[in-house]
Amino acid sequence: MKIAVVRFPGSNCDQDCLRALQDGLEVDAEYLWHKETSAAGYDAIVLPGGFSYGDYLRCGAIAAFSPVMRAIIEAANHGTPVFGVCNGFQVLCETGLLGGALIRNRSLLFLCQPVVLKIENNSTPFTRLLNEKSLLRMPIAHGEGAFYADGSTLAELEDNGQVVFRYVDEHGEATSEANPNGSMNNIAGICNPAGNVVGMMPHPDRSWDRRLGSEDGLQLFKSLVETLLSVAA
Amino acid sequence: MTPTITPELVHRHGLSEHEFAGIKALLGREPNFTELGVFSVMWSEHCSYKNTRRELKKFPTTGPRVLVKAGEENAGVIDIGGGWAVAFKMESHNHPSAVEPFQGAATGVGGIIRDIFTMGARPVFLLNSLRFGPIHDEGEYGRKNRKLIRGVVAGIAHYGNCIGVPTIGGEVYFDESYNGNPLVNVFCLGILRRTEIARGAASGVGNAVFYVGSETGRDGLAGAAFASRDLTEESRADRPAVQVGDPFRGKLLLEACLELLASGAVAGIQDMGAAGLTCSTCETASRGGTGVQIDLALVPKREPDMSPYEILLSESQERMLIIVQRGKEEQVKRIFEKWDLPYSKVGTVTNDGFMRVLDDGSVEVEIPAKQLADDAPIYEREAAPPPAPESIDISKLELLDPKRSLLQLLKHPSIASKNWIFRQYDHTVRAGTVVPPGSDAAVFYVREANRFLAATTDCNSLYCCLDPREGARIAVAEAARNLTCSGADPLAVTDNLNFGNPYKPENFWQLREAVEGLAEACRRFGTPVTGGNVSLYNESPQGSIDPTPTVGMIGLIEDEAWITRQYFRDQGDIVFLVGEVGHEIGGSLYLKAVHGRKAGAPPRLNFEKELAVQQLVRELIRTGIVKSAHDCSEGGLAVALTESCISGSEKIGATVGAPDFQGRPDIFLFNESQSRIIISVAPEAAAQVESRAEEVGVPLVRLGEVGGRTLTIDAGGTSFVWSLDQLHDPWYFSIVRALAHQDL
Amino acid sequence: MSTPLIVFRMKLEVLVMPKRTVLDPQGVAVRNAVRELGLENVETVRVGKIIEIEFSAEPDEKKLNEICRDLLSNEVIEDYRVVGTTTSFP
Amino acid sequence: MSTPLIVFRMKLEVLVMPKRTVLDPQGVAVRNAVRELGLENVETVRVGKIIEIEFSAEPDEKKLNEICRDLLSNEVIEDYRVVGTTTSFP
Ligand SMILES: Nc1ncnc2c1ncn2[C@@H]1O[C@H](COP(=O)(O)OP(=O)(O)O)[C@@H](O)[C@H]1O
Ligand SMILES: [Mg+2]
Repeated sequence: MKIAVVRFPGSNCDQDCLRALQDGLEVDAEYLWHKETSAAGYDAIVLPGGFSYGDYLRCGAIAAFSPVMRAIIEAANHGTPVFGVCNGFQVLCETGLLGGALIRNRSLLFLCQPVVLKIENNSTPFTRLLNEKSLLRMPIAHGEGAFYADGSTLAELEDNGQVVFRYVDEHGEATSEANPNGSMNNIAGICNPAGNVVGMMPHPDRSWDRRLGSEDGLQLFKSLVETLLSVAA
Repeated sequence: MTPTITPELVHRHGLSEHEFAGIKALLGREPNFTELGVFSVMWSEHCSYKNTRRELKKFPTTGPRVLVKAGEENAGVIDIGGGWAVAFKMESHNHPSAVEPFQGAATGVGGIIRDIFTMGARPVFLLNSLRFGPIHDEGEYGRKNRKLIRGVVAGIAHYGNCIGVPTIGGEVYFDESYNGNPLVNVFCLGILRRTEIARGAASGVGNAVFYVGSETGRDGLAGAAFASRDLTEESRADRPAVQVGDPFRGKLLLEACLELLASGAVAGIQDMGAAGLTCSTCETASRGGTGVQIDLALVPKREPDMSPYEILLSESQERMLIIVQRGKEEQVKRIFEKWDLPYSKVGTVTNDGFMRVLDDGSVEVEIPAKQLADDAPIYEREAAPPPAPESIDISKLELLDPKRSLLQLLKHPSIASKNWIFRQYDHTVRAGTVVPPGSDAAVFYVREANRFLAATTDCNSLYCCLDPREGARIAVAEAARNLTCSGADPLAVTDNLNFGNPYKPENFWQLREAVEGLAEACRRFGTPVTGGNVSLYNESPQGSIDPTPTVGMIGLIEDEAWITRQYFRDQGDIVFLVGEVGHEIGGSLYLKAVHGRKAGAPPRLNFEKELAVQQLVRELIRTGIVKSAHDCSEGGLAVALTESCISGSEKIGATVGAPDFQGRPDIFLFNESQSRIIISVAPEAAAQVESRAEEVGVPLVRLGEVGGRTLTIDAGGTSFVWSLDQLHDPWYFSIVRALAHQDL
Repeated sequence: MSTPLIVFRMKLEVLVMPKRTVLDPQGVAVRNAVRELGLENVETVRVGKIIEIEFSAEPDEKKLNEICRDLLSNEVIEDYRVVGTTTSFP
Repeated sequence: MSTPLIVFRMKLEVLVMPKRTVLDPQGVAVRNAVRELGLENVETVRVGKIIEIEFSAEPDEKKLNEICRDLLSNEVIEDYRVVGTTTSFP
């Protein structure tokens, strides 16, 4: 089993993702350079956070056209699990692999703080070890993380169960106070209709180690590994 | 058309007649216009420290852990054990931030990060130390200050967040003396293997000199000279084109340089900071004992028709000079290309000791590099103490309602929560932040080295204004105390000396007093100064800023279990004050914020007492019994207790008092006597604390108990009760509310 | 049938652009991306802002200029221009 | 006297605006600030982008449109228009 962590120019959570996989789970993972034209040989692909191309123009917009993304889109369409975290989520939306878009936070400020997430869909490769409605704690760190979709896209996401994570309070309620950035329906992460492509704004790659105050993020990477093992078996 | 050299032109370059004579003697001829520009930046205060070098020599710079000393390279390097070392340094960007707060602060962050990776270290975290004028005022300055703080914070966030180095701590103070002249000091620490320190020397005659990074434009022309003048309305008008930071390029440059250094192809490396190409060429040659020859025609440029003068003095950001081992050029080019960075071979290392700059083949500049870089004239400025501050007669001080006074103090932005600021900084990237902003010191797990580091910046400039020597000593003590409270052993210091115009004798006196105070304290704490920065000419229309010798200190936490935070944790825990109740009210924030007086003698620091208190707290932490530790600083005991109650993720009350105290309650609550730490321990551990304190002869006061939904303090017989919400609201929202509404 | 209410609406656009002498890192990144995508003849790109403002009554011109200079743009690094609306976004 | 070199330069501006249906928090913030500063008659503000592009040769129109649609704007949240240059920034 081998997992790729893509490096775009300006990615800055590439190392955090790689370590979550290598140190947190001891699985085989390596960087995949943005200029590569093939994603063959990888069982799953992680698009890390950061500021690909400086977030210039729009977050993720320029990275969406990089050579490696063409290969990843094809792999995703063939069912390879693809996981976009933060900037990686923005890239996935820009490529159209995921619906909607991420716009400026309601406060107009970059926000770095812990959040509570509720699992709304535990059938994706990244959430299958978790119980539906269970709560996870991890940080966000973004300036443009407000999820937006037009009415029909939003309805479709909700109806198909494509909302994977929602911002909630301590009691699991999706209140407006628990919504850090103004995301529609408190959406923190979604998947494609097939469920193999998942994007989320919060950072599991910063909550996989006890020292960081939460290990909840590790559950998502563990789920992926579990999924890959069960496919292989 | 190059201008002819006239006395007027020399003067406009900030060079004295005497200095110009020195230049002619050194060259054996008149300099041309470009050379005059080169001398003017290299011999500016900013690059040469001509007015402060003598003073800086007073710092202790050696120690068993020091691998690279202050002044040797771009940043000092300290051994942290296990084969690992850290490079760290603080630098100011005050003047650029006054003119354009966003870009000024952003390029400050970019600059200090380059200083660190130039050493071969991977930058792992940032701190920032900021000063602004008041932000709650209605008037002209209030608006300006709000605009400045919004811009500065956004600028630091912009660069740090984008390049992916977490900003994990810092400090912010507000005082009228910074109206229109904010201080923006940024600190960066990087990690490297102790055997892999990179050097900024042009070694190996015949080696190629490469330029890599952004194209050179007309930005920040002669910014070093700009930083070496008073900031006046006129200087704002004739300011250089503003430097714009590009953290994206900065990130590519960082990764490319670290990859390059790991490849073994680099003989020397130097960032282009202040005085750009000029400084980097002559400094590398000087360090290498060699010469450097470059041709400006080969320099990548952003704008057409730039003159040699402009190219050499440009301060465009995100550029590096790299001396490449012979035969490794192709390897180096491949790495630059991989990272999509513009680069060019611009010259070679020579053996004649000259900095020689050609303009498309013809010699434009020819100056002995060593003399240019290191032999700027050195001055001893006149020093004279300012009038002594007004003294305080406590018996004449009106006794105001202490209950209200505490709320007023909590609302003062120097004390209020800085959440509006640090939420904008990515402090969790790199997955190493163990104690985020909001406790006494930040704690970071350096995964590469499997080490926990603590870091803090400190300076109470109110004390320094009233007594710069005492204020400086306290700045060091407080930094060490913050580290101690988080469970660390202090290791080393970087400092940033922010002062007014050194030609004013009282400013120079303040600087000297402060340096001597820092030096003495660093000796006493065994924390050598490994580098720093000087920023002079910090003047606003109302006069010089308060002297601000900012201290950045790092410490090491040997065992993860020792990591300690400032907030109370469990109901029923016993609260102790390690140290005495204290009485000194001079220079306190209480006097300033509540009584409107900046007066009195600041508290006195007694080193023996301070060291004993810190030693005891570190020792208790290591026995595993200490649940929280918090130092008493601005606002005294009452503010420290409040913070222990409300700064954690869960608020918890306390009931405390000192039965033996007799006197005014405001003195009890708000005095700022030094050498005091509040700790909490489980009830069963209380006796151990008491007996150990007695054994080592450290005064200890059993203050009371954690628990409940109020903070209740008995101050000399009168009891004061605040609900936790009542305390939390002004403290948490003061800065948020001041800045929530956009104004001009 | 009711007569339609006539509502005064005036639309202005404030165009803000980084000064030519100032580095525009965003412009550089966009230029490189556009070239990669096949428009090799792109020489320079600059990225600025449009602020579209609708008024319900004629604004005070002096005030408007002040706001453009101090709030909507940053004279240290940007130039601005006010134009009657030239675009017709929905 | 040498004849001046004639250099082909063509300037386009791509104007990108958030769709009316998309919440534009920046527009709202600017509107509030402008009102507070004394232009009370401001009804709505939207903040968009101008991308000024200079070509050294006529660009391929199809390609250009593709790039405007796919890279320079995001049709989920934005509308765009290409105009010959209308502004005259230095
Ligand atoms: N306040 C100070 N204390 C100790 N060393 C200092 C201080 N200020 C400057 N230095 C040292 O002087 C040297 C040159 O200053 P530096 O700030 O590196 O110049 P540059 O801005 O060109 O990088 C550095 O090694 C720096 O650490
Ligand atoms: Mg330097």
